[in-house]
Amino acid sequence: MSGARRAWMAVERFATASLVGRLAALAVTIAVLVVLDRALSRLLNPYVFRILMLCGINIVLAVSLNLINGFTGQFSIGHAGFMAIGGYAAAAMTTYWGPAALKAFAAVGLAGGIGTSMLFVLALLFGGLLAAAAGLLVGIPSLRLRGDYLAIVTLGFGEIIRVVILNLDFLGGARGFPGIPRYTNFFWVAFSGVVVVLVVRNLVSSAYGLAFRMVRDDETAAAAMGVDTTRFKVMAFVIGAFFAGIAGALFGHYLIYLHTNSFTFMKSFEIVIMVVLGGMGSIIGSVIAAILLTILPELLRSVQQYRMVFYSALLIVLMLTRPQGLFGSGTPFGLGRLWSKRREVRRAA
Amino acid sequence: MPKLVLEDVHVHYGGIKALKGISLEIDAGEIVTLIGANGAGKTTTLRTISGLLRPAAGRITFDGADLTRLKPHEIVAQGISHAPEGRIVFANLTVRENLELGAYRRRDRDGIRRDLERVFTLFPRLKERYSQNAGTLSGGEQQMLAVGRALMSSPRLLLLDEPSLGLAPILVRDIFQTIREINAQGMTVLLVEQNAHMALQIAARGYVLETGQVIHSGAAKELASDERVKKAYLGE
Amino acid sequence: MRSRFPRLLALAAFWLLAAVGCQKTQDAVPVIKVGEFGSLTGSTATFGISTQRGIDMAVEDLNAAGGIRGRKVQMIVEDDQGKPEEAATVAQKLINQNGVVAMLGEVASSRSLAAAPICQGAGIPMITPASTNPKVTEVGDYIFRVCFIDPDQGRVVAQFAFNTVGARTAAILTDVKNDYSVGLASFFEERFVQLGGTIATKESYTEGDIDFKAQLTAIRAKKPDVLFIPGYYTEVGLIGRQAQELGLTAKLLGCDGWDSPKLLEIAQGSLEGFYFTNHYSVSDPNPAVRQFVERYRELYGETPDAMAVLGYDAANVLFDAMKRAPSLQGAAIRDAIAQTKDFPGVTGTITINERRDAEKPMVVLQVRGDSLVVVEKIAPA
Amino acid sequence: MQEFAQQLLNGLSWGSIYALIALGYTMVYGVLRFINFAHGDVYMVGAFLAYYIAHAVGAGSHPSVAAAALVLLGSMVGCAILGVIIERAAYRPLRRQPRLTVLITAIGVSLLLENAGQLVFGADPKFFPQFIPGRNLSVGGVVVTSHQIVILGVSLLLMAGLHTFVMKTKTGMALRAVSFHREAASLMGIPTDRIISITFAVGSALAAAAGVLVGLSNPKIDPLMGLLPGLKAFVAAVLGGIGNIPGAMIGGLILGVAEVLVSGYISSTLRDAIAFGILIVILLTRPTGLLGRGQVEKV
Amino acid sequence: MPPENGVLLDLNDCSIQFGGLKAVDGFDLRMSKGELVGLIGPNGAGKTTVFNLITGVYQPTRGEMLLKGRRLNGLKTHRITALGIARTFQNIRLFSSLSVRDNVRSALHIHCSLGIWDVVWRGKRFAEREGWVQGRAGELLEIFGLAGVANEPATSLPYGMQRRLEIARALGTEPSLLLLDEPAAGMNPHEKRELMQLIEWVRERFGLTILLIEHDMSVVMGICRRILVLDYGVTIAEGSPEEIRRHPKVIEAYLGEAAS
Repeated sequence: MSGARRAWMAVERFATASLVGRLAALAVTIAVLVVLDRALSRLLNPYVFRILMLCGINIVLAVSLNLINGFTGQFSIGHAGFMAIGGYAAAAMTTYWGPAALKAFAAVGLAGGIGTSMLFVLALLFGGLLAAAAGLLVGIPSLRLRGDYLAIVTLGFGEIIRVVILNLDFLGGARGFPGIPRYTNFFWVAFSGVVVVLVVRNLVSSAYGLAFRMVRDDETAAAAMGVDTTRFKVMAFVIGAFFAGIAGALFGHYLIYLHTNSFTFMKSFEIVIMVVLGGMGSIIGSVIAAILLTILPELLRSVQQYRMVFYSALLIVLMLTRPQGLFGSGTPFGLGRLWSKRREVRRAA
Repeated sequence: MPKLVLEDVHVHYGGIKALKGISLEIDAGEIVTLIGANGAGKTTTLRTISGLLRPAAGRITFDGADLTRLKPHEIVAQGISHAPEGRIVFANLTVRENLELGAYRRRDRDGIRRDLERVFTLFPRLKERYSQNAGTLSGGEQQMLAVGRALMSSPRLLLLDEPSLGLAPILVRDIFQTIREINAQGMTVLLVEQNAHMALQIAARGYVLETGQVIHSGAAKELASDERVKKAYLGE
Repeated sequence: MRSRFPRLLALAAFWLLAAVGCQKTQDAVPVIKVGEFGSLTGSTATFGISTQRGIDMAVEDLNAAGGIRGRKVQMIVEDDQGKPEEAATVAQKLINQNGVVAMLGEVASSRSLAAAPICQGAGIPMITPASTNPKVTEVGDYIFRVCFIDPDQGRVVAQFAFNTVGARTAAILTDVKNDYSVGLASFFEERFVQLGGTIATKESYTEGDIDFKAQLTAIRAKKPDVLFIPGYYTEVGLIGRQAQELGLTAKLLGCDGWDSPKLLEIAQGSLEGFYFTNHYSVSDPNPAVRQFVERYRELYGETPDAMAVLGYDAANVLFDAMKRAPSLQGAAIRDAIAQTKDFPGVTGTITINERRDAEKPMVVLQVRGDSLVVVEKIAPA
Repeated sequence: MQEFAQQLLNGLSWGSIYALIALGYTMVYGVLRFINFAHGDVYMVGAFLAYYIAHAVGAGSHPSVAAAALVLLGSMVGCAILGVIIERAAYRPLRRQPRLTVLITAIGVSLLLENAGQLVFGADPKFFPQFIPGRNLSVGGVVVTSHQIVILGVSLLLMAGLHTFVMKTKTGMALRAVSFHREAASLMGIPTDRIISITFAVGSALAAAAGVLVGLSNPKIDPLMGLLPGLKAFVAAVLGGIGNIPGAMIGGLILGVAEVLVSGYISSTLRDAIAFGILIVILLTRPTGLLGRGQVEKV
Repeated sequence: MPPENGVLLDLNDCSIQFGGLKAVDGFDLRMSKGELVGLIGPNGAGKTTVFNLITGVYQPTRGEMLLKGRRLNGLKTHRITALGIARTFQNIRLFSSLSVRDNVRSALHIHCSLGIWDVVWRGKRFAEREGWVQGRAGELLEIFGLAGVANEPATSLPYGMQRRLEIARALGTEPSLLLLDEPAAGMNPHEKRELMQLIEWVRERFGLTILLIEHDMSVVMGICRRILVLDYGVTIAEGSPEEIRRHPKVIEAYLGEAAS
């Protein structure tokens, strides 16, 4: 374990040491992911592959929400709203401007795969940025509200976003938005997953980004340490929303059809459940919970109509037996807390 | 025969050991005081007696009955009443309702009326404010209400947590005078006070707590003249 | 000790389920697997359930008659909970996990639109019983439907309103979250205005609403000749009653979404004399219809609604094509479905046109007491 | 004017349903400080219980006041028991956990009730029997239905009853004490756990009543019917000042009227948005709600 | 009165009301550089409120607050911290989910002067600042004898150590003025003696000016040259420990009549 850890740290040091190292790391990551992309999409059963993709998208959602809920201690249950904005914005971009953009790219020699990749990157960023703008808007109430109140406001924002989209004709309204090009592949999902995990980790582990966790633990004390709590709360919302937007864009370009029914508050709940089940403030927890909760309903298909009953019952049982989530809180990366409760119990006895 | 007995009581809050083996005894009819700095475990001791906290180890008995596993409302039924720190009167209820709640477990209407009269004799101010919301009372009046309310359950042991907290000096004297009166009527009192001077003046015996342990105990007079106690808690 | 037991229990339950799920049944003659997905739970489950019942009956018929070239057909049904992304996932599962050779799709166009690209991509033909959005079959050459499409029905209702009812002003009450309703409303409006009528007001509601008094009060103030409600019976029944309570004078007009035995039960006489278009009439003396309705009542204790009939027809069109197809390869079945011509369905004679939509007659029904009476029959355009 | 009066009436009868549900939210929030997300589903169960009871006693075919009262009471009692069971099984073990944890559990309970409901009751909607005949009364062009009168009457009666219970009885007094400070209340000898159970019972019974009344006037019930009204009722509770009983009533009525006016005069697409719009505005300008009192945070 | 030019903190007629209650009324305080002033008074007298005013948690309803001549009124807490005021809290407010080391690092946040991009990108600038923070945190942990427990969760430390950590954390922001709110609460005499030495020592070593709220007379009297007594939001006495000990008002309001 420690050997692997040391090796990883060495790799990381190399990767961050210089621009060359960084580019090398990037190149290796891309190469690995491209190979995986080719291999997995061929080797895996398309159904299994689809679940894998959904896991990836859910990871992006859960980890980004964890920044808001877990690390910064804000309480948002409107993540599906940000996801919707990102999804629709990106879809509108590739659908309406895509052909023109591709032509323009081709004109400067960026034809084929490179052109579409460029377009998709732009669409992802566009979706992310619009969602981030909405995050800014939603983040502002967080300055005045906390806890349940903030939760219900974010939920309300999510619903309002849905109603607005429903009324926008160029986004298809109630009929949905069909005909989105299928740009999402394993590479983009995995890449986004890697990026969101790295970004959140880099943020919360640095002395500067410690501020997120300080705000969560004790806002007054954080301010007394010189943390601009306003800024960090809003920042958490903006960054969280940005990645939710990206997840939405990936989702839309995978399903190649968008409908507001995919972004109800039940979707938001699902993401919150992933974060809480994984453990607030645990990145690895969010990742594992996202995978678990994506696969679980699929496994439960064998019990047919009992499936959602099982799912909800299991959720309750899990919360009752492990209320702090699978990975507790506090350590963003460690697995150490997995069994902490049992140890504590033993010590107390 | 001693009324309340704590034997080697340990209490943990989360990971912190708040009480590390407190043992004390209170005899019927006496005032006993717990003194010590903030965080020494005085309030924790009271909260453990009244069942708000559960000891990790040790035993609490009252007139021979084991209290250790009882819930707060069951302990009230045993005859122990606790006026908590910070008063905590029900601000959204009237003075009358606050006092009635004090007698929540009782069914003897006549007895309740008698006790109400007794409280009004002790605190005439409360009678004047009978139908006001408790939240509109001044700090001193709220303290009176808290003590009066605690008396309404007709307890055999009264736990008082910092009754002088935040009160003007003149009111502090009044409160202590009242405690003395209540005691003179036969009530056993366990008093937690930061104002060690006053506490040791009215108490028969005292325990000095420090970081969750009893470090001194004895007659109040002796403690008041103890050099270490003087230095640490009496500002001399 | 206290915390461990429930966890173990959950774990045990989990593995048990997983084990059950992995079991496979094996028969001597391999069955032909056909997939079906629909909303068996969720807010539109009633339609999914009806469809499934209709399909079940068709499968029963087929297997009783010896199946397809001696092989029985097994339907594998998945619930999409009314979510588009779930529809896509279950379609993928049915194709790749269960190996279905063809698919019967969703009622709601939004779910069909989400799942259609997967069927198209995998080369598995899909027939949707009731998705009326024209975009559904535009997804690709493997996607078919056995119902008419929104523009046709919207136009028919508008013409009926203008010509037969003699309406000059109309109000529309749309279910905004329902693609079907929004689509019909816009085609109705287009045609009605084209004919020279005016739209007095457009109001809306949302699927699942139960109180429509606000909208109806607003409509009442405009005094339109007719009120067109392109919605599902679940809401229409309530709307009818509340309209009557409020003393609305406009004649109510509807579409195939109204068709359900429960409509009149909910409406409590409030829809008396009003009209809606449909695929068929329950009281049609045609023996095929009579037989279907009788059997359905016997099996499920109620009169079939439009979705049940369409499910039955969709399955039969598919099975007919499978029988005709030279093999059970996707492309073969696709070609066979595309060649469907004058297929005698319960909802009329079905011909699949070059847009892969069904061409078939439409009826206008009028509510008269406890029964629905055919007042007009419109042949395919 | 006539139209406006009609809309106002529509809004009031619709709002009193919200008010009844909101009361349960506000009471539970008062004693436990958490949003019982499953409350809307209790309302759903209430409607279904009434449906089955009504069929069992034949209230649909032979309408009578006695049968109607039986349906209402039966459903209220059933839901009171359900509420107590939910609290015992799912919330009580988590008393000392962060509120977020309890909230997630509440969402779990909500999902469980919805999914179990779809399994037990069937996923397709059921149609409530008419055990009170529908009659219309026209007052200057404003139509008043017998159902509206029943809704307004029963909910006013229940609210008055609740008010008396909370303000005049010993248990009500204990309830107020528990919601002010649970620990201090336990020091009075109040069995706080039992009071919390009673709160859940009463709140759930009111939700059941709302379910019955809704079924009566808008007779379509399905297992997901509690989802949105539940949320809206929470908004109503916040609007009135959460934890405040008269506030919940007023909040419910205001929300009902606002929704009806918005869908009547602007567009019903904005109906759901308006609820949340009001919520956001209220929370930002007056977070304690219309009747709530603020609490100063101690540093 | 200390000389005008050496004034670090200058509070003039500061008042604040909560509802109708005057929590602090007409509070004046001038502290010169390097001073260690004690603030005592009964519970609820308004001592902590004074701290909350200085640190911008509350805004005064009247009066002016100056640090090195710069107005503090209207500034938010984090700005005031940046200007050089740090505090500890009455009931220790460590970041409970952070380790001891991270609690110290949390105070160094203010010196990071990084943008979000630097942190995400982890470039040269980041490495440089983060390296500095690591070093500085290590130093502080070392100085305060916390190096051995650096990776423990902060709230698992014994009480006395938590207090020490809180002071170490406050010093991480590199203040010129340190506000200590009842640092000796919950300490045994031995720990108190250590604390007194620690306070004296950090004042020397970091060139600090300290304002101290304390209940424990032995501590206040032991280290403060000047003491203010607050009662009901009003300063009722000011002077040397000796003067305070004998001041009749103080005896009545606070020390108790038996002091005679």
